Amino acid sequence: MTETAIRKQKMRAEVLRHETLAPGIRSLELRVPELPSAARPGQFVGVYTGDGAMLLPRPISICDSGDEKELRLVYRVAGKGTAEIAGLKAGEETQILGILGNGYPVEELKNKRVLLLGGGIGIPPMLLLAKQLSALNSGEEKDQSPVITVLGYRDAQMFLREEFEKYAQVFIATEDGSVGTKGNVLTAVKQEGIRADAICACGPMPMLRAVKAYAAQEGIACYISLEERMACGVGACLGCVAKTTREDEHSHVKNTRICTEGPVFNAKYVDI
Amino acid sequence: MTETAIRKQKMRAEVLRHETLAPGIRSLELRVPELPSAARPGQFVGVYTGDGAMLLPRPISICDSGDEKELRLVYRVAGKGTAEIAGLKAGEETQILGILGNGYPVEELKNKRVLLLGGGIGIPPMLLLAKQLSALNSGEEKDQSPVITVLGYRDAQMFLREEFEKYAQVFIATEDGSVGTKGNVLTAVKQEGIRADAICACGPMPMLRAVKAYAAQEGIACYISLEERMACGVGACLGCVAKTTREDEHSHVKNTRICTEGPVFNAKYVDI
Amino acid sequence: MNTDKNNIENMPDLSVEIGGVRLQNPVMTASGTFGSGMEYSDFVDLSKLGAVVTKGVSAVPWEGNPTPRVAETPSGMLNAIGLQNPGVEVFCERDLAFLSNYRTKAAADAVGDGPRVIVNVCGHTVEEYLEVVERLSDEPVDLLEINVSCPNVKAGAIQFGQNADSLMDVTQRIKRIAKQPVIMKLTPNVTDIAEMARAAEAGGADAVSLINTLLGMKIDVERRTFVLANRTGGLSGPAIRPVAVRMVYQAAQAVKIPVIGMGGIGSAEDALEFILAGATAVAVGCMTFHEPATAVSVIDGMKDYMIRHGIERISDLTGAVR
Amino acid sequence: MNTDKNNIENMPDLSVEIGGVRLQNPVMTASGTFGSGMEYSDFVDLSKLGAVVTKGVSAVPWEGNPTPRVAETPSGMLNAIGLQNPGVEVFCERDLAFLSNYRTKAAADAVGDGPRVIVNVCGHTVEEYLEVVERLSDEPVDLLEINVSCPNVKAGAIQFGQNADSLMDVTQRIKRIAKQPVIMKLTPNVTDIAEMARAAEAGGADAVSLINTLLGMKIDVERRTFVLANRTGGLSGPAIRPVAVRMVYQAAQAVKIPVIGMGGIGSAEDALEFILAGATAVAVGCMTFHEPATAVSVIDGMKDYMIRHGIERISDLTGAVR
Ligand SMILES: Cc1cc2nc3c(=O)[nH]c(=O)nc-3n(C[C@H](O)[C@H](O)[C@H](O)COP(=O)(O)OP(=O)(O)OC[C@H]3O[C@@H](n4cnc5c(N)ncnc54)[C@H](O)[C@@H]3O)c2cc1C
Ligand SMILES: Cc1cc2nc3c(=O)[nH]c(=O)nc-3n(C[C@H](O)[C@H](O)[C@H](O)COP(=O)(O)OP(=O)(O)OC[C@H]3O[C@@H](n4cnc5c(N)ncnc54)[C@H](O)[C@@H]3O)c2cc1C
Ligand SMILES: Cc1cc2nc3c(=O)[nH]c(=O)nc-3n(C[C@H](O)[C@H](O)[C@H](O)COP(=O)(O)O)c2cc1C
Ligand SMILES: Cc1cc2nc3c(=O)[nH]c(=O)nc-3n(C[C@H](O)[C@H](O)[C@H](O)COP(=O)(O)O)c2cc1C
Ligand code: FES
Ligand code: FES
Repeated sequence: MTETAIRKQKMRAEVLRHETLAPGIRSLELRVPELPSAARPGQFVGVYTGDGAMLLPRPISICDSGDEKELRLVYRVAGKGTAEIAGLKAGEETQILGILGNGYPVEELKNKRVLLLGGGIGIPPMLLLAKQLSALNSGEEKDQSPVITVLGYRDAQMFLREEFEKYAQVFIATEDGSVGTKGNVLTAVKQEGIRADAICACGPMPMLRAVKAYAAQEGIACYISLEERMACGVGACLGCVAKTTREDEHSHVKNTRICTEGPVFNAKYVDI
Repeated sequence: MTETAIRKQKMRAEVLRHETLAPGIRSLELRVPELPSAARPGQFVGVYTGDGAMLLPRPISICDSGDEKELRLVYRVAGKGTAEIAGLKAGEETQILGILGNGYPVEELKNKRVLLLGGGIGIPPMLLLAKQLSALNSGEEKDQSPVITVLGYRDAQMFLREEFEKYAQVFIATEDGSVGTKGNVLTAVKQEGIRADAICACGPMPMLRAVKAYAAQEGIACYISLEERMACGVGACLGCVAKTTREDEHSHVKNTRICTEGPVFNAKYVDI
Repeated sequence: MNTDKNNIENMPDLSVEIGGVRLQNPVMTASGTFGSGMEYSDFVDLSKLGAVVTKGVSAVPWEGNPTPRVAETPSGMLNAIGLQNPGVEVFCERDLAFLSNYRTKAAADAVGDGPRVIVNVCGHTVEEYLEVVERLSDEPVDLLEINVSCPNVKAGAIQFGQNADSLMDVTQRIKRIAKQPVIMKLTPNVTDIAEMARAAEAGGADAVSLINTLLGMKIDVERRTFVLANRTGGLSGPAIRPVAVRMVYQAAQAVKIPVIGMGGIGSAEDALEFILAGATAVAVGCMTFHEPATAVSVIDGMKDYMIRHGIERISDLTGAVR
Repeated sequence: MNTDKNNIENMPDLSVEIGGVRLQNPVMTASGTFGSGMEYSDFVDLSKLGAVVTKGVSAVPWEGNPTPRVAETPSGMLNAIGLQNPGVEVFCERDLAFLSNYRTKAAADAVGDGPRVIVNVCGHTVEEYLEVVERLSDEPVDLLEINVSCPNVKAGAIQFGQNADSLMDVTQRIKRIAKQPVIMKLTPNVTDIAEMARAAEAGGADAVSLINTLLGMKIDVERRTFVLANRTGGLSGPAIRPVAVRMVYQAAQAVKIPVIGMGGIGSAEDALEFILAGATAVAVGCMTFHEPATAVSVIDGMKDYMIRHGIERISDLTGAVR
């Protein structure tokens, strides 16, 4: 075995920009000189904190990926690790592990009428997906099959909304009804009578369960991104499994690794 | 008991300047808004690292103390903690515990011919001592009883030398003989025929043992600053004891707390 | 509902009872990390604490171990102090006198109970424990904590705590003569902590406290020596908190007497982990070295938590997660 | 002197021997933290390792525990994977086949021994262990590591490792049928680790490895639940290193067979602590999650240390601090 086999590593990343989008929601733009490959929507990286007491990388989805090895992550300050990460300043360095996970099946979705559903902190990964789908769809289909996005927020403290409007038709749902439909993303889908050939969703578990049920009922393809506590992020520790509806190739039991076989799954094969 | 009883605390400190004086030797100037009192030479502070895995404060002597609640620490990058501290930049904040320990008996040394011996990283605390002694000694005595300092370095990579020259007559000893006397501080004392009424010393243990023996032989007062691993820094954990030649007031065994009864001791009462 | 909430905001009830003694709140200092309170009285208002637990006290002065006695480890520290102490006589005259002032003053000012005084007792033999316990009979001491778990003293001590039979025996003999309620302090260096807690209960203990330190070692690879002169030392700090919480949970499931939990507590959240796992009270140990005001901020944070979650009595949270 | 130094610089001898098997260097991966090597082969060159130790393998596929299975703790982590694995059949076909490539390749390229393959074996009953051991007899496996110390599986397993008699018994029964040398993996959740090491030796073990994880627990105080679905989990990482070094020291003093040390190793310095305390080899566990290249940098750092200190054979350092 030679060094050439090494395709992934823990990488240095330079902070280009770091700003607050809404209360507790931060946008972190990184330049990653050794980025091994282009990012697919739905993939994630592990972000390390600078604190020696916190060993594990924090899984954060890729929200956007520009040229020149740039990555953008949008995250919620949820606990100690993200609070530590939130203190990074432009010009400083951090370390990330990646790129991890599989991502949404963008090629399969080409020229389909795709509905993107993002709830809360599940919104960020949808941005790169909207961008790539929109770029992929060619002239005519673009108008006939626009990328439709429904974004669900708690209240009027929205984030990333304008950026979605560049690539997609955008609907809003808020829990308190202050903007758009009062309710969750599915309330908006039903109220607006949105129809699609496929759904891609990311958000809290109750939303994903409802979306899975809705897609099954409508008989359309549905891809959802799952979350679980992770240790290694690369498939080695078996920390992050999801129950599957059939025995999978790797585990030979009905458990699949979210960090490796996921985080994006065809909803019908996971038991959530 | 009321809040007024609280006289010490863990304090915020702002980094004013942080620079390298010699390879591995850093000078850290801090502004400490809540500094409880003026610093005495030989006293120290506990410096915390920003890393959550390192719980204990690093004891560092006060090298200088200006007006307006400023402290200067000069330290050697010795391990993980000091390496972390070395990364602090001007404008950033850190936390310190203090002011800790007793310090040299400056008042008792007034108008005496005092010899200050600093070896290696034992040099920094001698600076504030030289400054205060020099300020204390009045006109005539100042000339008759100058503060004499012998600084011992490994080689020509010296630090703080010029600053001592403001307050004291300075002799140099280097282990490799590249500057001043070849040997240690005592070699220089003997070679230069320096005589004094009292000695104040700080440096590695072999040097302190030799200085203690020399002072005993010469029959002069001798104050030495001891080092030991510390946990609390305030006298509570009994981690940092030194053997004494008599039972001390606090322990009722022949152990005395370096952080509280010291770090400066009359050499004749400690068993080193 | 609103009035309820207001009541709680005015004063959530933090008081707890151990061996019939009421503590104004469940937060103590862990033995050996707070001297006898004197040293930290410059930093924190002792009268706010639930109790001050003193450094271990023996019948005669103990020298302790040679230095180095402490070493830092990842998110923790090792210590091998070896129970240095001036002996029970000096302790009564000086340290107890100092602590009593806080009780007298609290009573006079009618500001609450003031901190309870818990004396940690150590010895090489059962007889030595008994001597200290007897000497403290008529002193202003609220509770006794018997350290049968110090890993840093060669003879005796920890062996009592690593064998259920001898633990029960020493507990019984102490209980027979003790005037104050007795807390047995357990070592985590055992296969089955529940068995030890049961042995203490069977011996008549009024409470158990745990955990003492985990036996550890650090080696200086550059000098090729042990870092501690004693070779081994006791590991404490946040590093061991998950072990401590687990053991408190297991002990609380095993006995009916109150459990006092400790091991790496640095915040109210940490302390609540122990209480939810089954502890009636908690102690802050070496995190005081990291931040002298830790114990006080644990109390304040606990109060905030209770208000936020609408909890009237802290004792309602004891063992609430099962 | 100069020539000596040059020799060392050219190649300090890192090789060690365990149960008659020569390892090119003393650094392995700890079971369960490296899959079967496949996952990390994107990150590190497996052929540099002393050995790859696989995730625990049982006779039939195991589902493992419900999630959450992992939680971070100060300078450590808890896991309660519950030994999920696809069973020994799939393991032989897929994982062993993958690992064998490295041996074949190393031999072909004549670049050294390549990594040894150590299979970690688990079971609920002695019979289940025996079944796996038997199945592996003719597979390309260099050594067996018997996990009698997993704290996360309800039935059996750890109980073998917490009782000296049953540990000796299971060791004997495995040794009777094993074709490969046998390493017994010990749990730290015992009162006396030396006794356990002696029991394994008495049962005929070729080596012991330690420590497996310390049983721990974490509680989510906001939700008032256990963080892990399994309630308790195994604590690993730098947090436990002082406990692990101490136990390796005690075990090495107690037995003549080689000791493999692990627990929180993240650097060459950490690894050398274990070796100086008495370990013949070491394993890197969850620090690989922090930095996938940890094991390789431990090897490199060890080499540097040997050159710097003029040490020809790493085995000269085993137990050098006493
Ligand atoms: C595949 C994937 C993609 C994600 N993408 C995003 C994203 O784009 N933006 C975003 O804000 N969040 C995202 N999350 C959630 C994010 O990982 C957690 O909010 C974060 O790890 C919390 O870390 P903390 O240290 O602040 O919280 P703490 O609670 O202090 O963390 C303690 C430990 O638990 C883990 N943890 C806590 N919450 C979660 C969680 N919800 N999921 C997984 N691990 C958790 C942490 O990683 C850490 O190991 C994603 C999670 C996964 C699994
Ligand atoms: C009263 C006193 C005054 C001091 N003044 C100075 C000074 O002015 N300048 C200076 O450079 N150094 C001074 N030292 C030494 C300084 O404290 C250590 O060099 C420093 O703690 C090393 O920390 P580290 O994390 O880099 O090393 P590490 O070896 O990683 O530290 C590990 C642990 O050991 C402790 N430790 C390591 N070496 C020492 C030591 N020599 N003395 C005490 N504790 C140690 C650390 O504080 C820490 O808790 C003083 C020590 C004492 C006791
Ligand atoms: C420096 C030090 C000294 C200690 N001395 C004693 C003691 O005298 N008696 C005792 O029962 N426990 C002693 N302990 C143990 C603590 O009381 C406590 O049980 C342990 O440190 C775990 O708590 P922590 O992690 O919060 O420190 C000592 C601990 C430390 C760190
Ligand atoms: C996620 C995880 C899974 C583990 N699985 C196993 C296992 O299957 N078999 C085993 O013997 N030990 C297992 N262990 C224990 C490790 O091999 C090792 O003994 C322990 O983690 C201490 O080393 P560390 O602190 O370097 O991680 C596991 C540890 C972790 C963190
Ligand atoms: S996080 Fe380790 S397998 Fe997914
Ligand atoms: S460091 Fe605690 S008594 Fe000195």
